[in-house]
Amino acid sequence: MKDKRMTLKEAVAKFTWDGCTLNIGSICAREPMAVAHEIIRQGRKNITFITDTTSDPAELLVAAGCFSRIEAAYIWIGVVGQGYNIRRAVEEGIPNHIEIEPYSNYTAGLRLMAGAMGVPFLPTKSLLGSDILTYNPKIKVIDDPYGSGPVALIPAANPDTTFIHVQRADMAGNCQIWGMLGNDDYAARAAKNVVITCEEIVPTSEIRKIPNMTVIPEYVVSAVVELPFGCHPLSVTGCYWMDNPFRQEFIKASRTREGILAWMDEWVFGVENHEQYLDKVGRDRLAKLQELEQDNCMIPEIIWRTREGM
Amino acid sequence: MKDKRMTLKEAVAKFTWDGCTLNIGSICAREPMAVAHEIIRQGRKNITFITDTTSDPAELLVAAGCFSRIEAAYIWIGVVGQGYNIRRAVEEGIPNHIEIEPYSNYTAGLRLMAGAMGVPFLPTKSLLGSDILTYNPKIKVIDDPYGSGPVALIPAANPDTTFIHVQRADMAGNCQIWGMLGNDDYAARAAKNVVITCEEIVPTSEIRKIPNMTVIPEYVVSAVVELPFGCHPLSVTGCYWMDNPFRQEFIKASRTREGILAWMDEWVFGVENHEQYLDKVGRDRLAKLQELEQDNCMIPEIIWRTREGM
Amino acid sequence: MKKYAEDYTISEMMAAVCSLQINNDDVAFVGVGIPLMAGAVAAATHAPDVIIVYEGGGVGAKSRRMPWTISDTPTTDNALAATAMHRVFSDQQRGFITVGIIGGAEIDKYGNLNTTAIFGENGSYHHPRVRLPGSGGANDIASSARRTVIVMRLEKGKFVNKVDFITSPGFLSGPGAREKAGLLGDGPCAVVTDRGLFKFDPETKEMYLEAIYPGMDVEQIKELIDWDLKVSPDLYVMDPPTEEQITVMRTLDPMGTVLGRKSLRGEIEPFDVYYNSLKKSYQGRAITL
Amino acid sequence: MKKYAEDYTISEMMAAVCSLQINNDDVAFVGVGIPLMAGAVAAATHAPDVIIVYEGGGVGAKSRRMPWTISDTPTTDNALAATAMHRVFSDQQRGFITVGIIGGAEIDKYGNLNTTAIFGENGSYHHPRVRLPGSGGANDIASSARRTVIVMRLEKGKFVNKVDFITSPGFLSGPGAREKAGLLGDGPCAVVTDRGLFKFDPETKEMYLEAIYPGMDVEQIKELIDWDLKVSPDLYVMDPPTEEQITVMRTLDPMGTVLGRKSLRGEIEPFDVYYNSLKKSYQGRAITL
Repeated sequence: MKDKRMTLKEAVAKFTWDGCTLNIGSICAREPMAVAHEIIRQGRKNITFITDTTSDPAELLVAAGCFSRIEAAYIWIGVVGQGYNIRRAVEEGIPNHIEIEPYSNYTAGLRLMAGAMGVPFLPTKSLLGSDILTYNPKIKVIDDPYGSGPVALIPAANPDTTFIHVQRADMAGNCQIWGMLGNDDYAARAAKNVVITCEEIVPTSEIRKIPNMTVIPEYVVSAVVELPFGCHPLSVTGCYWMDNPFRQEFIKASRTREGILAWMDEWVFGVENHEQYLDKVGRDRLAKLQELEQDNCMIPEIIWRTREGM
Repeated sequence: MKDKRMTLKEAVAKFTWDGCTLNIGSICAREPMAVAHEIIRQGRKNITFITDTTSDPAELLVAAGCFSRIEAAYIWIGVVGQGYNIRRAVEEGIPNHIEIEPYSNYTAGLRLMAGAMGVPFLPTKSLLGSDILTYNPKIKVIDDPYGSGPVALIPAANPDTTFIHVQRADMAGNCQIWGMLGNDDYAARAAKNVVITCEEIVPTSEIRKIPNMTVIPEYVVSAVVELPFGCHPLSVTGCYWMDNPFRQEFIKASRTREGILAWMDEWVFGVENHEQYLDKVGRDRLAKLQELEQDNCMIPEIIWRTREGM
Repeated sequence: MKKYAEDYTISEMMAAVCSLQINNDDVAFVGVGIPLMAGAVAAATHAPDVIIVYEGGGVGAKSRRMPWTISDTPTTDNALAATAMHRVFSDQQRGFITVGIIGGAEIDKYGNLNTTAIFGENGSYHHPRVRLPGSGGANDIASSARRTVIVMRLEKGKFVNKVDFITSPGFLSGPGAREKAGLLGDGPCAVVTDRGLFKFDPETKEMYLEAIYPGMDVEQIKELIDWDLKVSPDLYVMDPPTEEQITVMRTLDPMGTVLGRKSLRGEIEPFDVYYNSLKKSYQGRAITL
Repeated sequence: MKKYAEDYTISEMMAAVCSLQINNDDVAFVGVGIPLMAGAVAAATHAPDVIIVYEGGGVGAKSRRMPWTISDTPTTDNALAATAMHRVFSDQQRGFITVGIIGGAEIDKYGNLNTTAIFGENGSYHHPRVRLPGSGGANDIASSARRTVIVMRLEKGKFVNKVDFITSPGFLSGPGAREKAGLLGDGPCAVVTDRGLFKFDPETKEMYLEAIYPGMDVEQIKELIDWDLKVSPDLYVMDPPTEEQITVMRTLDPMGTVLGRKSLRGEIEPFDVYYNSLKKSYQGRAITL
């Protein structure tokens, strides 16, 4: 079995580059903020970001000037406020203008699904009659040869790299995910390089106890990074709940360009790595977030057995 | 929560009819032989059978003259012998000629997937250059508008009814499946009526312990039938292993038309229902099959917990 | 007998009205904000059997806590299923989702919604005056859910003759246009605002005023709308939220996170207040599985 | 040093030769019969890291028992993943499956396989002389696996100039034809028979004899083949199975279920013999997870 473990710094250095196409998996839960921090620390530019719906990590990467183009359905901060950074980029070109190729959540998923299935496109009855078609020239509407009328063809996407955060993986990259999956099953298979970040690396024997929970098999995975609390201030099912006061500070800072630059100086450039970031957030605070999640949901224990006790 | 429980007799009476299009889920493991027996006892005719790969149940339904047409990738008895009944029907018209519309396993799955997704077709690079295209006029080959060359379009299938056997379901039809899934996730969503047969009906609270294991949600399910050992002589992951000596007898009987008629008289018409069939097989024998499976695999216990012990 | 609340916010009234658009036998897709709350209230009051589906892949969760988005961790607490985003949208395209509830920023009389960008006078899609979040799943819901309910505030300049960008299709250009475009769902059936409830004429597909909230005025409403609004001959004044509905909302959302009681005022709660408030709200709400 | 077996069947030889077509870094799709055994032997001997994928959805199982089909319960014992059939075939179409191993009933010199029907003299697809099982997943494997290995017995009338029905594409009509048809995989790389091993000329795409089994005769082989068979100038005699390979096969398949030692003779084992034989084989094989 291959050992694909590396540090986040190594994985970002190896699997991202200026001008690459990038996906970061999941939405709100399991969206790895730590990955955004490291990409910013490594100063990547001109990235095309391919996703469905995205929240805090994308806002920060936009503010840092890493993106030149976003192909997505929804770019915003949910729950606690709005997307000041994406607004500033699109409306005022600060720090740089970003072109947005519009999709819906389903069709953003379908392009990853097509990419994952090895087909050039997938058909849908979404988008018909809308202006998403007007401003997305890639999507063709054809007359269904089977007679159902117009059908939109969503072309495949195969991003250079995707980062997907999961609860647990083994060192070869077999990943088990609890809670909603977003489009991660297909996002992993669509990308040319797949970096798994996870709360915990477990022995393969743990994975084998419940193979139906494996969403991503090792044969699609390039690297595995153990990254506990890698989604703070966002949440991970069964692990920790959202840190909304932290997010509110982030959004408050985002209201002005000066504010977000100062915020990045403190929280991104002011620390060397994720460990230092967590120390700065405070281990007590992280423990309380863990408690808030686990008051409601913990990853269950799987008692695997046979009659012979194999 | 809706109570969709009924007996197998009621479910077959309500959800099958002469001339219907029928699917029976899974392959070899979780292929519900008891459903075939009841359809035969109720004397259904002229059924179009839609599947991917099928084994013993289809052989028996062919022998009983229930089918007039099969749309499938593979119709045979695996492991222990060959498909004498399907051969007799196609080669000699005994008991009736059956027309077979050819597919491959993947494309048989894609038509159910298209049906399940509510789209008229799905594209693939399978089948190109083969005679499956020659003898399946439904499949159109188009030139990919995105430039990848020829692509085969597999039109959607929406069978009138599917029967899917699972390890456990609640009374509303939320189904959890262990082991390989075949195409059952999409087969359930493609069909107009879905009858779940299961080893055990469990309280919904059991389902809620591990929602990621739910393959089929209640909103696609029409009826739920508790049917322990419903796949004998085939296997169910974590429940019981194959009864190959029984299958060998079945195949031996299938070598001649007289043989299989006598076999049906004994094993299908000679019992009134599945309970009587199981008594006739022998409870000791069933317990041993259970043991053979569970020496290797049992459905794990899920210890669900929270810090607060909710 | 129903007891009506006396102290309630307009957001709570909107959530209450919206919740009543959900029936007990619905399979409901709910979007962020008031729709999320409407789903939670419906499930906790008049529609205990409703199956709430969240875009991230959560189906039929039963939680002591309120989802704040369509994909956070409560969306799968004790759920019937936890699956993928593409899966629940495929299920919708197949027809299994009976109602979808979505928000909007700009709407026209045919119920076409814009949540992508307000172009402004010399603006364009790529250089708009105001960039908005985009579709999210709203386009898919508006395209394929059997019926859709729209929730938005009635402000001047938002109920317009022509939206800058049709993010989510209503009846497009009028009768027959959805069918011609190839859309699967039946389109919008109601618009829940902060002043009244709107419905759509079955013949002309035009939005009309069906009912107003207590204390609201029809003429004021008409002034806020760019087109010549038709009013139902049977216009009525709606009931306020019930005490039960308000209790559910405030238990589930003690800090006003979803309905915006605090975030609108820009207050940041200290972490310990946040932690204690959530701990307390969990204790106050037992779930029977 | 390798110890070669002295007592082995020709099916065991075929399984051994076939297993050597699988490399340690392969992700391998194996079909029913000898391919199943070849996968199991490879994993237990020279290719411990190979990931065997079964069509039903099992990935990387580690079991004390032998799968008898591509979808029975051992295919997911202690597996790395247990998923859907469409999922593993999509993974193959995406290029993740490096080798596929399939059987056939009729083959031509370009490696096109027929497992659908032998038409016979006045027969046709709908009224054939012999109906066969059909493609199963073989067409998909032959279309999209990066390379394919074919396993079939060399009998007169089976290695033909033109197959009645191309179930699974080889090189179709010759050089360039797969690319023109739009197929993704590179096509067949070897044919394992009961007399020798065949490969395909990289230029002409024609099947040629690469090696023969101990005691086999080239002229006899040529007589069984309808076209003018080319023979490698470097033709060699292959080694018999090793003792290790044979031990693995007989432990995993004590009743000869997969390799047909008994079913070919039409014997039916009494249930208690079956039960005891399986119990014993489980005890004889400990798995380290």
